[in-house]
Amino acid sequence: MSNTKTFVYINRKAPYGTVYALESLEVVLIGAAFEQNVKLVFMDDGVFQLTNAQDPEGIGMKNFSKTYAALGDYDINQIYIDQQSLDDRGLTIDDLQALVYEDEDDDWNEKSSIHLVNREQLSDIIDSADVLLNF
Amino acid sequence: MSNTKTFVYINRKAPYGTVYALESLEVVLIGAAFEQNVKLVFMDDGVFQLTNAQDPEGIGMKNFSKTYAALGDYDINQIYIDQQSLDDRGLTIDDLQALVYEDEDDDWNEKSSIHLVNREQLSDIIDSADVLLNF
Amino acid sequence: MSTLHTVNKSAFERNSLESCLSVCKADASVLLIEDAVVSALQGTSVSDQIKQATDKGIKVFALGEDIKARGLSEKPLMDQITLVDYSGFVKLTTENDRVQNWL
Amino acid sequence: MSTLHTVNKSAFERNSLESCLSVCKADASVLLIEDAVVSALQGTSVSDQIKQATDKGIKVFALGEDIKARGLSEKPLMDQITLVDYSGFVKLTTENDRVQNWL
Amino acid sequence: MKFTIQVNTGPYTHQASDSAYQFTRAAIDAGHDIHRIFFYHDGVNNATEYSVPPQDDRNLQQLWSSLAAEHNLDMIVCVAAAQRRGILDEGESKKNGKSGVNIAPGFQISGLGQLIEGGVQSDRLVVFGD
Amino acid sequence: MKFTIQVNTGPYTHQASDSAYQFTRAAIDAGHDIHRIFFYHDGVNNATEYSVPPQDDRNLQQLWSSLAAEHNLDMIVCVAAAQRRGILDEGESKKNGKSGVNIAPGFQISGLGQLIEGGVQSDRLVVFGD
Repeated sequence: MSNTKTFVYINRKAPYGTVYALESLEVVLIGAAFEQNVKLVFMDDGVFQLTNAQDPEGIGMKNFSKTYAALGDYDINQIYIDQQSLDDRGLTIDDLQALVYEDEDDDWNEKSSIHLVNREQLSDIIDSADVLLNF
Repeated sequence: MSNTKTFVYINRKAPYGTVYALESLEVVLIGAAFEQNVKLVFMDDGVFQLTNAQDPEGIGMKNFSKTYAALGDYDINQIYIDQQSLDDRGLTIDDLQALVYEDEDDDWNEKSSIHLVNREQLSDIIDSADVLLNF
Repeated sequence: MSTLHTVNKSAFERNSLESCLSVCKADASVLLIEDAVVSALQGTSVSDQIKQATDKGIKVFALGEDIKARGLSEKPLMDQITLVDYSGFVKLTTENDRVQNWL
Repeated sequence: MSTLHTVNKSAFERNSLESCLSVCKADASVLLIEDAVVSALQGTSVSDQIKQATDKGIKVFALGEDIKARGLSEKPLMDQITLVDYSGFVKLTTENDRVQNWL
Repeated sequence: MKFTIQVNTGPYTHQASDSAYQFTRAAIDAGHDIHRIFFYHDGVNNATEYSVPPQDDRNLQQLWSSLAAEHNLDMIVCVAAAQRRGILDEGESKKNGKSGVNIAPGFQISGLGQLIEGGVQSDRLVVFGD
Repeated sequence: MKFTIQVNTGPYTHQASDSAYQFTRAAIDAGHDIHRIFFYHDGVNNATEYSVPPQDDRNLQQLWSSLAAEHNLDMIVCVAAAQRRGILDEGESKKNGKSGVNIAPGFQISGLGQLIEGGVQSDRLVVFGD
């Protein structure tokens, strides 16, 4: 385990307006092969990355939002969403995708990967990181 | 005069952090040859473009701020600075370069090109434009 | 002699909508495009800013294609905001006398 | 186990300094670089935000080279802010345990 | 009406280049005249013929080049911005001793004066950028 | 200490590329080890050998290439980002039927895994971007 580090991805931008959401997801998926301890944070406009019913056909782009649902299969199940960012934007957790994983330690029961957090908890998550990636 | 239009340049970014200030100035200087009616607005972080004593040697860039002093020679003498942007940033007009021109209609007396304006005056300037360029 | 203002950045992230509204005349139109469309949702921390503008007579629009892309087409938008598509965007640029793009 | 936060955008233009300070622990350090250095001036609309942070124990630094570039080296900076150069920047990254870059 | 469109960002990173493309198409569909499309700042990167986006993604350079061919559009890449960012036509490549040429069909390198001229000649200037 | 540096913006438009360069030099001067410099997003545009900035301006591509040569730096350009943005090495150029090669000396195209590996192997990851 000496080479296992905690990677924290901080996602702060809305999708489609910039490529960061998409290129962050590409890093997360590639990174999964390295079997590190991975946490994903969505805060500020980053919470829009997880909205239901994205449909960018009218702006000529492809919809990559379905890929988030696959994160659980890659053992990425520590997903933290900043409650205040939702509140400021008139969103609730029901506006976002329900991301789940199957818990191998609990008879493969399906569990939610999503944790709603406040800013104090976010600062704990940041301080738990060995490596912080920002998008 | 049928082909004379009013060009208003709105400068809203600090210099050096992005190239927009420099590339805006390049447009203004090239544009001078077209003998249009030109107005320059500095608002938001754009007011930092005109600070005295810029010295970007330590960040490896060249100092282009001296070029603003040449605007008067290109008959560009309608320069509007947003007072509220200065106030918000702890700046006064004395922190900025004194930009002047020689008034050919008044025995070539040297006059200030700079006008401090409020937001209401800014909206008049925007509405006086045929063409708005944003940097 | 009215002006169309476009804003393309989220008002939660940048000051461009605020700066735009501070210099809008009562006959101006404001069009939210790209990431700025997120500012059109009801009940956000920037709703009051937009309401104050529309109370003054300023018309505020949002680009439907960008709303839809971001998965917000079923969320209620502010009553004060009118949806347009790209052809409506083009029409707004012709119905006003000039375009001010807040980048 | 402290964190160094870097902020590179003007707090007058973006929300990144505000977001940063909202998740800073009392032992954190914040370094203002690039356009963010303009937030270090005295008597601005963001000075209170920075003062509240330093009152909590957070240390705030600004990169001298970027201050100088923008013509602000003779303007008074907030007393709470310490100037560093690039070698000081490197030192801050080693004295803290990790770096969080607010982009 | 006569439009000049200014594009300030490269493809993919910011949506501005996509927005400019969609707007231009809609303006053409509405019967308007596109006097010029001017690529400035990172916008010059729309003109690189070397880009190879994923198969299932849009190819902005090709979209621009096709639109230009179809509607005989005047697409100008600012020479100073192009030099800084590595967009070369035959002449610039030879002049600077570079090994290749990467400007795509339909794009032409010219000066900033073309932007001002676009503003003078057009009824509307619409700018897309970061 | 061992550093990995990530660069997210192209040269000239944003200062981030300059800042990353200055930081890297300062870290080397302080005796630290640069494990890798990883160019992602528009950062891949730092690697274009075709850029010709004005004589009195800095040439960021050359600064990076020289620094790499002098200190034997591992400078990696993300392959997916490079493909989208038109940065080609010999292999990519041939594979995609392009007419030239524009990657500058000292830069190498490789995968995103190199960024993660940098994070795993280094004591610090420092990111410069927009």
